Amino acid sequence: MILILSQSSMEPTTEEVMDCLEALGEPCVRLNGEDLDGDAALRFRVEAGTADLAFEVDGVELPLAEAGAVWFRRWLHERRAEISPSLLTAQDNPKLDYELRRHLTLESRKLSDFIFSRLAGLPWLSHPHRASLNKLDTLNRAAQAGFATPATLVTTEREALRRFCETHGTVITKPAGEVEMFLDGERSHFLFTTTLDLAAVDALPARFAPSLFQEMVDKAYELRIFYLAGECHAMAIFSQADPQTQTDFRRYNRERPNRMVPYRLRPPTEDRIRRLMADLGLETGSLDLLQTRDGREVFLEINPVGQFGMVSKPCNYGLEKKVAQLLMRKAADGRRS
Amino acid sequence: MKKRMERLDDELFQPLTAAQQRRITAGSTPVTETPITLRETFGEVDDYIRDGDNE
Amino acid sequence: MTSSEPNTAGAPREPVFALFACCIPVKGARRSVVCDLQRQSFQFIPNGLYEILTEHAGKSVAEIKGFYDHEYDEEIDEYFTFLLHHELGFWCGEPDRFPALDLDWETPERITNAILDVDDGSRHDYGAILGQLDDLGCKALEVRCFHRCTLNGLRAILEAARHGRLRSIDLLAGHLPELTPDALESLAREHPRVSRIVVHSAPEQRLMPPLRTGVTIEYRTEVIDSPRCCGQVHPGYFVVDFETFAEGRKHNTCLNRKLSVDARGEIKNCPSMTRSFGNVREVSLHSALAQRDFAALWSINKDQIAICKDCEFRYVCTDCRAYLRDAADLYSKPSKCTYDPYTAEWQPPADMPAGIHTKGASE
Amino acid sequence: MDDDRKDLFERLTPEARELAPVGYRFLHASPTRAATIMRLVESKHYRAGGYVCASFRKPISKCCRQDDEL
Repeated sequence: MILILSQSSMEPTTEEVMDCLEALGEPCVRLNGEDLDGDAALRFRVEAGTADLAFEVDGVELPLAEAGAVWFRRWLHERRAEISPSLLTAQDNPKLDYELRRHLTLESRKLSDFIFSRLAGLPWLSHPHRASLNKLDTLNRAAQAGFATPATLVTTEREALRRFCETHGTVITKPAGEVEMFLDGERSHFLFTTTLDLAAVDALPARFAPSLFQEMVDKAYELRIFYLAGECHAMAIFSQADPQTQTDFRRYNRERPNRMVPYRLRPPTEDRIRRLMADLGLETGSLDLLQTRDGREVFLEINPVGQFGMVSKPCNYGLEKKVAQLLMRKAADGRRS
Repeated sequence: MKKRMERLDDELFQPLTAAQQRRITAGSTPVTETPITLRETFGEVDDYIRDGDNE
Repeated sequence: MTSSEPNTAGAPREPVFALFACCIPVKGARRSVVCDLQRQSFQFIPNGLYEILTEHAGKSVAEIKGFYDHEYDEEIDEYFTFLLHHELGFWCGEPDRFPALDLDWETPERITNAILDVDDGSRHDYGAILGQLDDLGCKALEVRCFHRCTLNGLRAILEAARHGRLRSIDLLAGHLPELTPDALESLAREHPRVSRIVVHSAPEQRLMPPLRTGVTIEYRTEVIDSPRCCGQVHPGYFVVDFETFAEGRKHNTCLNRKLSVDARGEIKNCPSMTRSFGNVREVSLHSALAQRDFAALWSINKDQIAICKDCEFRYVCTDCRAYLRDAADLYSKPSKCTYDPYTAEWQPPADMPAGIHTKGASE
Repeated sequence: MDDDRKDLFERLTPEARELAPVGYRFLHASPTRAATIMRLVESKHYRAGGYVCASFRKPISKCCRQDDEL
């Protein structure tokens, strides 16, 4: 039996893995973050040295105890309390309102951590506590694993940035953490990768909040690689031809989507990826690399909860089935040990 | 036997007419951006996952 | 840049033209096409260009021109300009990094799509039928009401799909005044599984603009009152996408993993065929599916079908095995297709009065 | 800078501008609502509250004649 931790909405990949498990004859049970929010009746008991966990849906208890392996696919949108409208009837005290929301967020994280700790004895694929990497640390480790990496600078000083530009030419700025999308009513604001030439640098104030800059690498195409238990599944994304997606393929061009095709990595690159993922203690994840015009591969970043639908479908890699098979092997190994 | 090379502006190689092409099927509106890519790209890192720190 | 040793062994070779893996050439008797599976479209090309793209793949333009003794330099330049303009390929310095698309097709569902026919004599237990389709993993259903169907009649069918595994329901229903655009739009909103509604025998032809969710509602004047109307083959039914293209290599693009229940409840490959595998009131869909030759027709692909095997559309066209040009030959071309791949012309549509019923092939 | 992009940054208070990394000056605005709204339903089989619906990739039956003839 495979336990899938997921979200209850907009998860075609979760559902396809469930179909693959069914076709392979392996039962599974899905637990969604929303089950903490009322989708299920919940009962955690810690008494006289025993702790037990129960989720009941339509009067039937979810068979968590039968799980032989856990797949951490997603969980819940933790800050949902923070982005909902005010919690106070009279919206007179925004600071109090925020304190309440922040506490609700931390409360639900504590309960989630309790659930995860109860499952610690099982083999996992992906894990919430290893689901967030530090971009700068990863860049450093990638270089140690033998990857070419773009020169990176975090600074508050315009002068430091100018010197950096003088040596590396046009630079890009991007979040130190994740690409963010700010909902603003009818419009959304995206913190995509953006280029800065010397003129744009001069227009900045002498000091600013710590910001991350990187040399802009002249790319022929991008590589997105889904790594799963030692195997690399690579896809090339041709975002260069289209000015809209040149700096960040996420800025989708709906009329003529970027070309996405299977890519065969060179063996040395695959070895580097395996070394790096082992160093980070990750069994799965998505890596973003760039292929430069003069044929060099440059490492950009890793997303530990790698999305594979985006690579699996255009390249027909059947990754949903591969994930299902890996989970079954883990459950089988778990039973033997 | 080497193939004779025809010119592309020949009537034979012009696209089908719009009426002919109008797809009556599900595929009528090509889905260039499937729910997967939209959701996966942006929903890639939800907060819980991003926080990760378990102080 | 902390660079490691240069990745390309030696200087990168002179770039050669490479098709993107999702752009696949298909040869026809008189002309060929390049199928763009990602952007779901195709371009006609001369068979000469097909030869260049296949037999001379990976060669430089100069080598290709040389092979043809420089008789067609102009045409060859025109070809590559055309291919680049439509972004079907790119100049590639390392062709061995870009493998072809693996066209092995697999899906976990035992049944991917189903047809359920209804007429004024039908007494279907929708809950039972849809429940069994769910167990088989079916995700797409087309319900064809040949009679004039009421809103409540449609609602009863859609109710049975609530909470299930279906992701798409296409409805075909005979016209009644109550089936107004507003009524159908609210029906679609009430049941988001509905992807498409076609009202036949309508007083006037009308195609409504798609809803924000992409759902389309259409009124057609033609009368669709029996399975005999099925089997139409024309570009309106072409599909250019990876799954259908890959499935079409080794499977029948209409019948593969399809299960049908006709208006009388008989379980068939398709309602237009006469062979029944039992009535749904007595036999389960599972046991019908388990019968040895239920899947016999699933593997008849276009390369085995006369004339279709020479047609450039064979991997974008969905087949029909019920209405055949020669009813006695299971591998003959669909009778309702009017295209001649040897002259690349569409004959005027021979008006097939709906009454003529060609014997089901597997009788 | 075209007006779309300086919009959010301009609306930050002076203190907030000090806290915001340089990227906030270059936010890319675009309409929130995706071109097509996703159709979500409940599926008990998958324990999904928002099961994504989409039309099937190919025609299931083919009863309609070609349009330009009608």
